[in-house]
Amino acid sequence: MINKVAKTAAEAVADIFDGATIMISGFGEAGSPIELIHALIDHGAKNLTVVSNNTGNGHIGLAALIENKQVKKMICSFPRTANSIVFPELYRQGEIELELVPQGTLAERIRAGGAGVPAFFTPTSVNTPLAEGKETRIFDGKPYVMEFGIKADFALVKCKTADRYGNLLFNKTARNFGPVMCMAAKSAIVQASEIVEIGSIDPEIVVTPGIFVKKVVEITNPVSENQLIRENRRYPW
Amino acid sequence: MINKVAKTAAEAVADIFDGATIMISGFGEAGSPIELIHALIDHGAKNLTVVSNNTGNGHIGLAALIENKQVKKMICSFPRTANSIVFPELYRQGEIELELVPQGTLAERIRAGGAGVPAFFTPTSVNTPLAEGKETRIFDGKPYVMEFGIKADFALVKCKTADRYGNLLFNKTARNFGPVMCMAAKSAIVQASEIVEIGSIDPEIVVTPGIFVKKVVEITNPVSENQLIRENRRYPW
Amino acid sequence: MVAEIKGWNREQMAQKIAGDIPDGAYVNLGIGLPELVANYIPEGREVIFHTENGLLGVGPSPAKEDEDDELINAGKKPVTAIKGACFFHHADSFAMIRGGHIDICVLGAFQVSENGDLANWSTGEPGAIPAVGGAMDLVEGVKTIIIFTQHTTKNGEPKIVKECTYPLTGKGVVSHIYTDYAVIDVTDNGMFVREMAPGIDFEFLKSCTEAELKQY
Amino acid sequence: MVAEIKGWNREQMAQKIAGDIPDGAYVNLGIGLPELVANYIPEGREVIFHTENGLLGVGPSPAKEDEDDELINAGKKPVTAIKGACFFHHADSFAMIRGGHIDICVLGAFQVSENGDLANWSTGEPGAIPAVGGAMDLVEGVKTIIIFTQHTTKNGEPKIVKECTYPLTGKGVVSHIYTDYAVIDVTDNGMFVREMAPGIDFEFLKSCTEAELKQY
Repeated sequence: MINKVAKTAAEAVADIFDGATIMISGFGEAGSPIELIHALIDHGAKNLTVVSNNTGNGHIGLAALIENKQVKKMICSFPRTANSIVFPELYRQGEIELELVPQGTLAERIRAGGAGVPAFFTPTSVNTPLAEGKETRIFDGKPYVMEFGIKADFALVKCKTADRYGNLLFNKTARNFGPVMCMAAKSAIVQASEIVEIGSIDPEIVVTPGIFVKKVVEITNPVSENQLIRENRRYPW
Repeated sequence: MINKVAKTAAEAVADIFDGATIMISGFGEAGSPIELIHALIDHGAKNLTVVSNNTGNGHIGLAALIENKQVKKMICSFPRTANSIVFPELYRQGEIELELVPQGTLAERIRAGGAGVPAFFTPTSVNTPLAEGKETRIFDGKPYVMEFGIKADFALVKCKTADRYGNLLFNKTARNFGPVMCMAAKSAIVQASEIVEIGSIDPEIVVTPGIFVKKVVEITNPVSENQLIRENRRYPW
Repeated sequence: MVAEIKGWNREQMAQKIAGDIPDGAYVNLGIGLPELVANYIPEGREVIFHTENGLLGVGPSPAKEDEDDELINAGKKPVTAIKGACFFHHADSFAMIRGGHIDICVLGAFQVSENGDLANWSTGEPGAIPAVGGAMDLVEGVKTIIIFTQHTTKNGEPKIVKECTYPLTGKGVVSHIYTDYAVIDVTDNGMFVREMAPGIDFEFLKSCTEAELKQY
Repeated sequence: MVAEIKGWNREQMAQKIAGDIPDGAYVNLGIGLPELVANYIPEGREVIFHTENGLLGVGPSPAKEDEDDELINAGKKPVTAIKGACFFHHADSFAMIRGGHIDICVLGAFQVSENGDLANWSTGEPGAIPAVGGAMDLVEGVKTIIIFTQHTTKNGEPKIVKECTYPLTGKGVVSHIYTDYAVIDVTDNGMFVREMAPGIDFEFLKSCTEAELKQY
C-alpha cells in the first residue's frame, strides 16, 4: 500500500543529511513551510545548500535555519526583504555563499531539473552582470543565456490539502514555487493543513500529482510567519 | 470590456491566413476540435503547417483538412493510427511533408515556444535516427540533443468549460496538448462545451489562464469523432 | 529637502499611465510606485493585473480584517483576487512573462539610458546585498516596458542618462518614461518628449536630463 | 503456422512481470501486449499506472456502456481512472517521464541488443510511414525498462541480437527482457538468464538467441 503520510514533522525530515541540497517553497510569508523548517533545525543537518526565493524573515523559519549556521549556500532571487536581518549580516561577514538568480530563471531552472532538461536558453539577464561567464547564443537574431536545470535532494513544501498518494492542492498565492520544487527534488516533503481520504480530491484539479511527492505530514494550524514576526519570536523558542 | 467569445466557429477561425502555422489539440479522438477544424475547411486557408500529435482519422476533422489539400506540412509524433488513411497516402505520393518529433519532445517544444525558451536539451532520441543532424552535447557525462521551441500563429483547441476571459477547464484525457498549445500560439482559438459567467470557475482550478486564449466559441454538443468514423462520414458532409 | 513643487504628483503620473493602458491589456505592476496605477484605470476599461507570484486578476487592497497572508502581490502586500482570476505556480507565471504574453509592465528606475537601457535592481555599491527578483525577466519578456519615476534623484541628478552607470537590468528594453516632468517615448531614433507637465518647458527639461531629448 | 506450444503464454509472461513490480511503483505500460500486465498485480500491492496522454492512476477497462471517448490510454483504448487519480497536460506528463519520476516502463520490441539497445519504433522499411510516439521519451526517461516480447519473430528469427539492425529507439536502455522462453537481465557484464520457462533449456535458448547469453 502506498502511504506517504509521516506522523510528525520530525519523522518527515529525518532522512535529511549533511551537505544536502534542499528546495524550500514560499514567496515572502506565503507558502513557507515553517513547521518543516523548524523540524530541520531540531534535526540539525549542516552544510546545506538551500534553494528558495528569499532568505527568510526575522528569526524564524528559513531565517532561523540560516541563523543556526546550517546553511552554507543560498540560491535565490531576492535575498533581502524588509524583515530579513539574518542573511545580510552573515553574507557581509563572508559566512554564507550566495548564487543570485533572476526569479523567472530560478523557477524555470527548477522546473527543468524536474522535467529532465539539463539546460535551456533564456533571454533573461542578457547584457547584465548576471550573465557574466555564462554561455550566450543567438537564436533568430536575439541573444539568449544558457541556464542549467537545478535538482535537489529534498524539497520542503507547504500546501493546503494532500492525500496519502501525495496529490496536492495549494492555497492562493502560497502555491508559488511548491509545485516545481516537488518535481525537482528526489524527496519532496510536504506539510499540508489537511490530509484527506483517497478519492476526495477531484482528479481534474490536482495541482501536484502524487508521483512528485515522497512524504506528507499534517500540520493542522500552521503558524503565521507574519504573526511570529510581529511578536518578535525566535526559533528555537 | 474583455469578451473573447465568438458567436460561431466560422467567426472564430476567420482570421486564419494562408501559410499559417496551426497547432491542433487532441490525442487520437480525445480533445480534437472537430467543429473548429471543419470551420477551417469551410474557410479554406491553404499551405498550412499543422502541429498535432496525430494526423486524424477517417475522413473527418484533421484528416479531412489534410484530404482537402490545405496542409503542406505536418509536425507530429505518430502520423499513422488504426484509422488514419488520408495522411499515409498523401505522404507516399510526396504531397505532404512530415517532421517527425518524439511525443515528449513535441510537448516540451510547444511549451518552450509558449514560455519564451528558444531551445533546450533533452535526452530523448539521442543515438537514434531522429537525432541526426541535430546538435548534441554532454552534460554530467550524459549526451543530450538540442531541440527548438515551436510557436504557432494559431491554435485550435477543444475544452470543456470556458469564460469570456478565456479561462479554461478540460475534460479528462482530452486535456492533452490543449494547455501548451494555447501558450504557444499567437491566437489560441478554443471551442468549449459550455461558456460560463465570469466568477463561476474557481480560481484555484483554472487549467489554462485566459491570458493564453484569444477566442472561445461555445459548441454545446461536439460531435464524437469515433461515432463519425463508425458511420463512415466524410467532411464536407 | 523637498524642492519647489512643480510638475505632476505621483497620483497624476499614475493616472496618466493608467489612461494610456488600453482596454483588455494584461499588465504587471512593479513593486512600489507602479502599484498606484491600478487605482486609475478609466471607467469602462477592463485591465487584468498579473503578479509574478502566481495570480492573474489582482484586485484592490482588502480591508484590514480581510487580509490573508497567502494572498499577496510581488511586493508582499495583501491583495484580493477579482472574479475570473486564476492562481498558478511560479514556472507558469514566468512563462507568461518570458513568453511575451504580458502586454505592459510598469517599473521604477534608477537610470534609463538614451537607447532604453534600464538599471533598476542594483546600485552596484560594494557591500550591498545583491537582489534581483523578477525585474530582469519582466524587462526581457513583456512587450511594452513603461518606467514610472521621478525625473531626477533626490539630489537633483539626472536619472535619464546617456549611458547607465549602474548595473543593467536589461538593454534597450524601455518604451516609455513617465516622470513628474514629462512623458518620453524611447524610439530607435532617440528619445522624444510626448508631453510636458504644466510649468515645465523643453529647455528646463533638457537641463535636468543627461540623455538627448527630441521633440516630435 | 503456430509452432509446437512451449514456454510461457502471454498471460504467464504478464503475470511474471507483474510479480516483479514492487508495491508503490509508478509504471507506464506500452501499447499492446504490455497492457496485459495491469491484470496481474499481486493482491495487496498498490501500483500506480501512468499513461502518457495525461493520466496517473489508470484503472481497469470500463464496461462497454461506460466507455468515454475522452478517457483513453496511450493506445487510444477506453480506460477508467482509479480513486486518487489525476489528469494533467502533455508537457507535465512527459516531465514525469523525462524527469525520471516513472519507476518502470514495460514495452514491446522488434530487437534488443546485447548491450541493451532497443529497436521498437521502425523497421526502417522504405515507404513505411515513420511514427515514433512516446517510445524514445520513455526509454530515456524511465528508470527501469522491461521488454515484454516473444523470444523470436513469427519466422523464428532471433529478436535478441548482437547489434540491432532496425533503427534504434534508445541505446543501452533495456534492463530486463521477459520472453515466452526466459527472463533475461541486461547488465554491464552482458545478458544473464535469470529464469527459463518449463521445457526450455539453456542450449535451446542459446540456439534461438543471437546475443551471447550467460548464466548466473
